Amino acid sequence: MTQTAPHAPPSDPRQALAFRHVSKHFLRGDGSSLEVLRDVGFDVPAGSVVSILGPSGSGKSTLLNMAAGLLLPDDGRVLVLGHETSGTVDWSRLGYMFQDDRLLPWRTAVDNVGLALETGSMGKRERRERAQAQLAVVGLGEFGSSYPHQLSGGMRSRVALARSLVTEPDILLMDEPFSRLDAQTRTTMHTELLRIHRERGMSIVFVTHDVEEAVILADRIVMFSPRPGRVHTELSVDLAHPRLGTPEALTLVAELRAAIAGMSADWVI
Amino acid sequence: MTQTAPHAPPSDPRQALAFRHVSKHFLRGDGSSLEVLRDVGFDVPAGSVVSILGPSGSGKSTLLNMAAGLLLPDDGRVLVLGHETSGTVDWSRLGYMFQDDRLLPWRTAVDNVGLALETGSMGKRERRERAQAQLAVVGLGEFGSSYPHQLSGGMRSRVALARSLVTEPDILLMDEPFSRLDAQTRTTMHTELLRIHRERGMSIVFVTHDVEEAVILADRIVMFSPRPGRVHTELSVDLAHPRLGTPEALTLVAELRAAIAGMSADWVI
Amino acid sequence: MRAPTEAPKKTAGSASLALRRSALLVLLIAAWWAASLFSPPYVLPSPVRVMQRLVTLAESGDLFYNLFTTLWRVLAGFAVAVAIGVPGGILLGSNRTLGAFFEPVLPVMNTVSSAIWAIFAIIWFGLSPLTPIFVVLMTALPLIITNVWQGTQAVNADFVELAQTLRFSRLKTLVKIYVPSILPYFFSGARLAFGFGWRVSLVAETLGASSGVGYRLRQASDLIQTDQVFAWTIAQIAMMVVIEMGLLAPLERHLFRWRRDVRT
Amino acid sequence: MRAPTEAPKKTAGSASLALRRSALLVLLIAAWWAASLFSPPYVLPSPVRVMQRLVTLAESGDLFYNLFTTLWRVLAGFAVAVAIGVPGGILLGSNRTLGAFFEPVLPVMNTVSSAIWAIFAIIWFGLSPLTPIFVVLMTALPLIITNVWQGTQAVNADFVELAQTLRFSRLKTLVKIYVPSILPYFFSGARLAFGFGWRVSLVAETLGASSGVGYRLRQASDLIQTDQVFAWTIAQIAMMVVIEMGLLAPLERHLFRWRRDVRT
Amino acid sequence: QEKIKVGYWTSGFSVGFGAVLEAGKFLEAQGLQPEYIKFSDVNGPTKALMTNSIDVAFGAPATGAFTLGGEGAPLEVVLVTQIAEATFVTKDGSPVTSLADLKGKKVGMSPAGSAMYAITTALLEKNQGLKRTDFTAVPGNEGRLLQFLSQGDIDVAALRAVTLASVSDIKLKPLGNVVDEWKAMTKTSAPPILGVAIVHKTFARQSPQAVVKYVKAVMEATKFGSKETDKASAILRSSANLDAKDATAYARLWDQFYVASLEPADIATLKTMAEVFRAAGTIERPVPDTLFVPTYYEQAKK
Ligand SMILES: Nc1ncnc2c1ncn2[C@@H]1O[C@H](COP(=O)(O)OP(=O)(O)OP(=O)(O)O)[C@@H](O)[C@H]1O
Ligand SMILES: Nc1ncnc2c1ncn2[C@@H]1O[C@H](COP(=O)(O)OP(=O)(O)OP(=O)(O)O)[C@@H](O)[C@H]1O
Ligand SMILES: [Mg+2]
Ligand SMILES: [Mg+2]
Repeated sequence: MTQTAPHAPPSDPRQALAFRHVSKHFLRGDGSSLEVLRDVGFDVPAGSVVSILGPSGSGKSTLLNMAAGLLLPDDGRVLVLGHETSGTVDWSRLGYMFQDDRLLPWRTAVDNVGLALETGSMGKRERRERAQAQLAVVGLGEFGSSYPHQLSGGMRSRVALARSLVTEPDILLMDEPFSRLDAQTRTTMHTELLRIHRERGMSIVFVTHDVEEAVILADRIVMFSPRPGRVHTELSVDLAHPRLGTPEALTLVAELRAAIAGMSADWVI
Repeated sequence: MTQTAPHAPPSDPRQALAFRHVSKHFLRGDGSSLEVLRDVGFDVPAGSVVSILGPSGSGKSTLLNMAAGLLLPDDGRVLVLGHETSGTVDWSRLGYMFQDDRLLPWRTAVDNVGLALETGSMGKRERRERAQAQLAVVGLGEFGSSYPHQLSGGMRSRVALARSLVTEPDILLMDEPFSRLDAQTRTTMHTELLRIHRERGMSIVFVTHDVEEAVILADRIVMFSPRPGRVHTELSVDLAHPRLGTPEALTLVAELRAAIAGMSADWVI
Repeated sequence: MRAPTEAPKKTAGSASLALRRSALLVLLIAAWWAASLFSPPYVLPSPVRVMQRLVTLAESGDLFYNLFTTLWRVLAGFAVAVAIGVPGGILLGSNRTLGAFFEPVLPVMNTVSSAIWAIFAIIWFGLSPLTPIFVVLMTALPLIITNVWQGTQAVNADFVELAQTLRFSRLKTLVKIYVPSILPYFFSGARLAFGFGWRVSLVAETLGASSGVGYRLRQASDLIQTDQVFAWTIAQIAMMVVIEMGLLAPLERHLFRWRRDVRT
Repeated sequence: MRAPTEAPKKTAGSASLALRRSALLVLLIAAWWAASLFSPPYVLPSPVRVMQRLVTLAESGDLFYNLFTTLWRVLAGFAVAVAIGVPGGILLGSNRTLGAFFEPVLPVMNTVSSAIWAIFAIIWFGLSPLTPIFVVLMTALPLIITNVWQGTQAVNADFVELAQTLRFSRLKTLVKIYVPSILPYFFSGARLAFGFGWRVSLVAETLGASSGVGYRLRQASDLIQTDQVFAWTIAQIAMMVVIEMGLLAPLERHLFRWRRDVRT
Repeated sequence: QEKIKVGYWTSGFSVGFGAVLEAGKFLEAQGLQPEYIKFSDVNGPTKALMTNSIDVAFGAPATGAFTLGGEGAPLEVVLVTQIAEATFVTKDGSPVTSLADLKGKKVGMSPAGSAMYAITTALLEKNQGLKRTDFTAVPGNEGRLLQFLSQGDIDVAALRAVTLASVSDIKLKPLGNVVDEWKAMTKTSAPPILGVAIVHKTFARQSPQAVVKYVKAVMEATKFGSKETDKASAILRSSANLDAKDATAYARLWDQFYVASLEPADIATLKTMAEVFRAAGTIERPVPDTLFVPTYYEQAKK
């Protein structure tokens, strides 16, 4: 474990997010301690798309929770735009799509999306319009007035996606955003996300289990080892978009799959 | 729509499940009617593994809910072991893994698994032991005493998987059972599921978005068209296990992917 | 062919419901009437006699004047209790330090009988209309606080986290997450608070008030005018049923329309 | 370096809590004492005088005899109310037809003042110990039914479906899904029912009983023996706080240990 | 015109008198400008006086006045207004034939602690030799006691004359009368006292003349009630919310429970009662003689 200098200056603000020697323990149900993250460190340069790959339970969601300021590391530092999350951070520029959808059951789809806009002073009508437009982007234009229990699993996660996009955040944290979508819908969503990224240039961190998805979307891929989560491999993807189906992308996917399979010796589930 | 004979005899009991001209409507949030399933028909032969592929919102979960007796079709018949679900069915032989995990938040992981055994007269200690053993099978042996909120997303879906397996059902309905798992864990789960299937010979219906998964596991693949869900393609997979990485399997996956991409003209999300 | 499972079958159902309810009512009145034949009128007056008394009271204007006087007092106390109890309960439930600190205060408030509050009220407010209002307040408050507090503790932590990531202020989190979540708790609390508030306002009206249902009931009871006691009781009950069926139940149905039905 | 966020900081926290509570208590007593200096003893007796009275009552055995007499009556009525109210509330909440039918009955029960129940109790049970028990029952019952009913309606339909696919019997679904879900509702109901039950048992004890706290309180109040009124009130409150802190709060902490903390 | 805040209990033994006083405008006739504050708790007026919320009260239970007097509260008893009357009755055909038979029986009476309870138990002990433990005292208000009697829950009840007059469907047998027994016990002709008129000292200091006028008005109203039975009955019907039958009965029995005097004999009775109460533990402190102030009565009598 490293000691951080007591008066460390705010680090490079060109990094949208930075994890420095992050460690985290939890208590298990029986009271024993569980080491979840060990000395994790990597950067998310501003405007880049970083994908996190890693086995179930390796602390990926925990890491995103830290970036969102919901958890503090036991040890190490988490920096958002150069400021430590325990200090003053301009959180308003951050959007978080949780692993579960967290739709409020008492609000319709459009009102669930609109919820994210209720922080500011935007008028009710404009909120509704924007939420409705965002719903249309994720292909749910006709389901604005449905309650969550009237939607299918994939539809619910798209509502959550819309909610995280509607605020136009500068940093977008996404925890397995497309895992409940079929291939076709997923491809459409990828295209939409890349379009929005081109337009707005926000930084994106997303957790996925789909190597292909990581290759198609990410500028950089961080691979975690099993619990306690550590950075196992970090690589850049310097391919031109669109990558879907290109030979380079296919090769990279195959390489990564092989790498993961190779890791399986130390893969403990 | 077809008229079913008023006194139709129980159909072929060699079919674990049979869907005959099934249609279903729901009311949307704004009160308008939504056609979800239109004249769906296919069989699940006893002992076979059938995979359902289909776009988000095409009624796959609705279909499983009907098979589990939670919903009745508007029109058509759903037969479990030859008996209509609206009549007398031996439900005790059926296990259902929902799309969401539905873990009771007030029970630990092991007690959530044990819940499924509380229907019968099994003693408390034996229930616990079986539940614990089943948890170990899904790789969560150490997390028996954790509450659901102390588990990661992938771990929660594995607890739900264990709950659906622990009763040793004859018919197993699984709604995207592995979508929240990483590639490695998923492969392990596939192997386990195939082993159990070899041992017990139960019939399995599972919904997935992962074409590769369908090819690796299924004897038969049913592809749905977008809402209103209809059977678009039905095909048998006559490859020997294990299929992971075999050239035949890879070819089939590629073919299916192409087929889905080709369908995209009428794919409405 | 079956109708869509979700289609409303309301009209048929509610007609038969009304029928069954009227049947119950008729049955009850018949039982009462039969019982009254075997009891002296100062123990159990006959329904006819009570009806006559009710008509007399209505004609003299006494009935509505006293009912509304009491209703007004109850509503005033109830409103203050809601205004204090809802934010208070949420605060106690969402702030662990405060909650732990005030934990033992609630049973105290719960125990202190309304008669004692009435005495305090007289000392503090003298013989002003504040006295019965205060007594209603002190009865309704623990009901609302207890339920809201408990409801707040049952709020889904996931949703609170969501609000945090949306950078909601505390107030906004309360309004958008806590309030909708505790609504069912609030409803039982409010329903109880209103009922109990009504009851204690009757007690409070025996102190310093010279109008209101409580005052008249006590008087009738002390004078062994059993038919008047019954008449006032029935008038009250009718009013409560009207409030429940005409206001609370429809309001609840509207507010909880998002709920998925459990079919059993 | 920070300690693991989940580590319990109980010992330090609860010590300072006890300290703060004692501080509050001392403050309250000081305020009372100060106020008593400016009021005649028959309006506000000093804490010392009330303490002396409490000691006298305890020495004569009166204190515990009457406290336990009342406690026993309340517990009996409360137990019956739970035995009827919990299954009743669940039934009404989970069966839509029954629920709709009985919807208007509850506000009626809520409105009928305990004094009226007392009259009925006396007619039915005469001078038996059943009379105060019945009055407590009729007060506690609507509290428990209302809360349990509301709680039942808030049960997650997903879990009920899960129980259906596991082929649970109705009873099993009630026990394994409904009961744990309505537990927080039940707790506020039970807490209130106990408090209010206590209060009305005091009222009931002024009718036909010749022991119990209510009887003694009424007597003291009729004679304007303010110090006795205070002494009995304080004894009651102390008992309630002991029950709350010694029984209910720990029980709740145990039953709801599965809850995820919301950090605010 | 002087303002005066008058409190009374609009029920039980003071409702009839209050109605007559109010409707007959007796205070106005004395040149006072009254504001009536009504209580439906018997001790309501006393408690209100205690906090100086009202100036004067009538029909206040003597016991409460004694307790407060013992505590040194600034109150003055200026008139005796109600007689503690009650008749012991049993159901016709009961084996109980006289008060001496009460041994081991259930006797319904006012709750322990009340003035009536202290008086009746004292009487039973002194005149019949019945100790407190020789019978079971069952507390309850009059309606309840009547019901217990008809249900057979109790053997004997001490009931007021008005209550007895309103009962038609159960046959009751009188066993003895509290007023007579009291007179026999004290060997005087003064009846026991239930209610008194009290004033707050502050008010009495400020305007002693108003107190005199108040006492005078109460005396006048008492006289009116006993003489003009029909008019009183009409007032009771219209203002006190009584049935025609009850109102007539009430008015006819007026003299049996309403008085207005503070003669030396009355003061002596009050003092005797205070001693009886203290012996019974009903009150704890000695009652100072200064609590009883007959000067206003003396002036009003003139
Ligand atoms: N609040 C908590 N209390 C105790 N343990 C926790 C808590 N949250 C997470 N954990 C544990 O931390 C570990 C990592 O959890 P996390 O949710 O970060 O995993 P993950 O990498 O997101 O996995 P998945 O891919 O399955 O979602 C898990 O073993 C989990 O049991
Ligand atoms: N209870 C309901 N009320 C109204 N509409 C419903 C209800 N349940 C499902 N639907 C609708 O039915 C359609 C099909 O839902 P279903 O859950 O079966 O889809 P699915 O194929 O499982 O999709 P996914 O892959 O996203 O889970 C959706 O459009 C959904 O909105
Ligand atoms: Mg996760
Ligand atoms: Mg689905």
